Amino acid sequence: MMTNMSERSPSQGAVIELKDVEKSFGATKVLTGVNLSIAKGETVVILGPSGSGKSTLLRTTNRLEPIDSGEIWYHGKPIPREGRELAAYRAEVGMVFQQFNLYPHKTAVQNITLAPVKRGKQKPEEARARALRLLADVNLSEHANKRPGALSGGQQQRVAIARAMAMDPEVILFDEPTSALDPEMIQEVVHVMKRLSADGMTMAVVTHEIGFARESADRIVFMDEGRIIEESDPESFFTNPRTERAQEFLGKILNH
Amino acid sequence: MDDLLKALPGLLEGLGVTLYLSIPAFLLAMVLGSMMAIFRVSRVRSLEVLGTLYVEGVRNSPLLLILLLLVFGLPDVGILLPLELAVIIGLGLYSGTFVCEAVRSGINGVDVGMVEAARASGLTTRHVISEVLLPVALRTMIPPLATVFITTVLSSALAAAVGVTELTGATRVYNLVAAQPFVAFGIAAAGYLLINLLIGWASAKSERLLRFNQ
Amino acid sequence: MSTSRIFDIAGPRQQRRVRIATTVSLVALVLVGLVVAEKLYYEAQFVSEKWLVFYDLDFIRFLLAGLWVTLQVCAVSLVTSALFGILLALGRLSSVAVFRIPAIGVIEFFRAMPFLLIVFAVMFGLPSVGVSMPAYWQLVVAITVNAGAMFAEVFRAGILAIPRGQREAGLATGLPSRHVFTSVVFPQAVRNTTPALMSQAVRVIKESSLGYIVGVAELLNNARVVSEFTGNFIQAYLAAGVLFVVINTTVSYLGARWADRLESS
Amino acid sequence: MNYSRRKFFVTSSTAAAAFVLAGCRGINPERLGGQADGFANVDQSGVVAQGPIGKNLPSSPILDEVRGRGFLRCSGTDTLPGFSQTNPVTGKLAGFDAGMAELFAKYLLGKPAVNFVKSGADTREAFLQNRTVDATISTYTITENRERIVNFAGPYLTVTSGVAVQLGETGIASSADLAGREVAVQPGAAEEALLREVPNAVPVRFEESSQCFAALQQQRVEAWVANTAIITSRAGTDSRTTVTDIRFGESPFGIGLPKGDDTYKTVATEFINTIAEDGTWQKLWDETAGLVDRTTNPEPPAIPMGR
Repeated sequence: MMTNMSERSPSQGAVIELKDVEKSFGATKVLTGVNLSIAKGETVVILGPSGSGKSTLLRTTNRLEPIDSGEIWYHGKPIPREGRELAAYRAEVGMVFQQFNLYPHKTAVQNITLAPVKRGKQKPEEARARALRLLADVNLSEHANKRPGALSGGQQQRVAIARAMAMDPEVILFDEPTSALDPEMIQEVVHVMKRLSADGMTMAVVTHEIGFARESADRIVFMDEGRIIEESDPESFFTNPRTERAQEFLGKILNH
Repeated sequence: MDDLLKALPGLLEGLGVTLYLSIPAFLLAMVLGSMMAIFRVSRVRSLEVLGTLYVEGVRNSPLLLILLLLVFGLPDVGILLPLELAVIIGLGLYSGTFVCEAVRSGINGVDVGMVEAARASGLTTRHVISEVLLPVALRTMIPPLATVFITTVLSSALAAAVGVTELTGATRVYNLVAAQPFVAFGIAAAGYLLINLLIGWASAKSERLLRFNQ
Repeated sequence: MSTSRIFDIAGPRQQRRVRIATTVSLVALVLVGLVVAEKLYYEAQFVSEKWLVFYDLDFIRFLLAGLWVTLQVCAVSLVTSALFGILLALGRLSSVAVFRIPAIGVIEFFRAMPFLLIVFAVMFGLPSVGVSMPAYWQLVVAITVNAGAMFAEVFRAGILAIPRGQREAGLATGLPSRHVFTSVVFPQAVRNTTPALMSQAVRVIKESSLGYIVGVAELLNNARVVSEFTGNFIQAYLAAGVLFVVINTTVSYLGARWADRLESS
Repeated sequence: MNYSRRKFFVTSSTAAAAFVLAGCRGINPERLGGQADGFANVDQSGVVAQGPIGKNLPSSPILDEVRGRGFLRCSGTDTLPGFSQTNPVTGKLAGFDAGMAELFAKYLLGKPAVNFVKSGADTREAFLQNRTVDATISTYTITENRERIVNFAGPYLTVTSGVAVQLGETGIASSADLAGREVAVQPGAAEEALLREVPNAVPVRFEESSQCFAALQQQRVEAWVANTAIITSRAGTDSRTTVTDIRFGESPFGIGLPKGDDTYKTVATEFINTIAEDGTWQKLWDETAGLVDRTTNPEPPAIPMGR
């Protein structure tokens, strides 16, 4: 169990590290004493029943939700709380959402180039060329100039992944990237994620895609009621879960 | 036919005055309403309260009362505005509350997830607002703002009650002289319908031009 | 609530900035208030007899009598315009062109007319073609045609918002189509549209102020009588303004409460 | 930040300056006082209580209808000081025209039962023509055009129009000087009188005499034309305006009656002559319009029978 970890100092090589993170929405406690560290190149899959705090965990990592107490470190330093520093941090931590959240008034390419250009990281032509390469990587070259409204869910999510990649992030956070997709589109997205993982991208993924977790995860983190209650490699987690809650959860998910 | 010809010059002049009042009033309302909407989402408590007081106070008062205060009340504290200007300011103040609500609900109606995605991608607040929030919100604001414009034109009729002879006032004057209610009110109705249709058409057109899915 | 999700939660620097902006704007507001007060003082608007409409019982009673008439006009007009609005809405939703087309015409026409023009038409137009009525009814008729057209659109939206399934479920249980409408669709539509109707009520209350022009002894009219009598425009109209704002914010508040209750139930 | 600080500085120094100035100027004494005192004394009820009751009145369609109904429907205005103004303290209509209406009702019915209907200049004829009212007593000028569509009894009072201007105005010495100038008027008798006298004056119409007066005070217009009683009541007591000596356009006010019932008109004429002869008319003037306009002393009317 994850007790008595609070005295631990920033681990060597950890990209992101959460320490004793607590978070409540009103009277509801959503994160309790969460400790987690993600190493460079690692793919961490976070599993757990709905309402267990997985999404909130990701969102606090990007400071879309501020935390009540505890600390979040990025490369051994606390993450910034506001302003340009926060924006700069977020540029290094990509995020992909369940609802894709593309900008409806911009084309696929413009969605991808907006942040790099506005952050002054890339020149417009340069950004566009790179965006086209990224779109080719996710098999969407012919849709480059379409707006999100003209794309299917699977295509939108792949654009969203390309958008996250455009900033050359250190880490990408995936918040249930396939939950809003029709079944036939899930694989095209999972395929892209698997490739990213294989290429050595550091990833934290909240998902119910057991196939992806088995094949690509370096580590499984299991959450329940706002706590991390189990942390192990995929092989042992799926064949031999230690906690009752995890067994229950896997029973439900695998029989389904 | 003869009646019509006699009625037209005065009524057309009235129509001109109606536009002369309502167009600047709408522009003023846009500026004032947007400013107050920003106040109301600014998180600066005192400005929020100011915005709320403005909207609740002005929106809940009859426009006629506001015009009476501006036209006949203000001079009592030493501020004398030309009649038309006082009406334009009153109309702008009044319509500004509706602009404020349209802008506010336009902003609040923006998909939160999209704004979060923009923030998460490393854009600064300024760019989130200028590149994502406003462009999307503005599109949803076009129809309600067009409605506010139409309301402004219709409300400008109350200028007739404080001494400015615009279209409605001209209609009354003509009917007083000629006692031809069908001619007088018919022409006025046609004038207002025309303005309505024009604004509605412009709104639909611009909305179509800015539609997302093409 | 939603605005706080649009922008980042303020960090300490942002919070400090907000505090400074609050202080600066408060000081600015207070100073503006003082300048206004100075102006009023210089123009001798603070002399107590100018404000007697705020404290002299006779004047207060006279204004409250006006308020009472305002409320009466509104109550009557709300009923008549609701009836007229339902009629128009049903006409517009009807599949029979003979009902639908005139209803659309009437709704769109009156929505496009300034309220004062309607008042003038009822006041000056109708009498010269032989139709005249007491001022009270002139006002009610003008409000009814104007607000009725607005109500019609509210009702129509309310009826269209009822999920198809509701109607189909009603028909499936064997109710005749007419009964499905009266006992399934219509009650829900009324319930759903109540908040929108409350904001229309505010509109009606404001429109009733044109009793000033028609000569109905409602609130604004009585404020005018007071201002004529005393020569104090600002104070008389401010007093009426306060009463209008109190009444209208109360109605809006009740409407919002109702909407919340509908949402949570 | 920088901007806010500068704004703060500018605002605060403006306010401070304003206070220093205020200290030097003190209260502007000219703005003190109201007109309420003068208007509050206008009350015709004493006169009406002693008013005459018509004897042996004949029968006619309208007279029978009024008797059957038990009250007189009479149109007028409610904001004309001295003539017909609602007193917010008592809630009652007070003034010369209001008193005339009550006296007329008492003459016809034995009691001053009047149902007041507000009408504007635009609607007076219509109200009489379609019988919304039985009579109009509302500074209603008798003109030939109107006599074609309504009956008039009277004149019961003849006034002249006066001109009020801002204090110090020297360019307006005769009515001809109003040509091309913006002149505040109320639609109706005053506007008609002005345009008869000076066809190319520019009328700026306001609903109320107080608004005309305010427009003059506030220099929105260069002059205000209305009957002398009204002009004097407001502009005569104000320190920023003055009533000129210009008089023009006799306006004979009559009781407007529906066309077609000449017996009714005869009774109304007899009524006017009766109150003129028994002194009621003079008392009514003294208790109402005479209180707000002490400069005019109109003669009681004597209407030749058959007019």
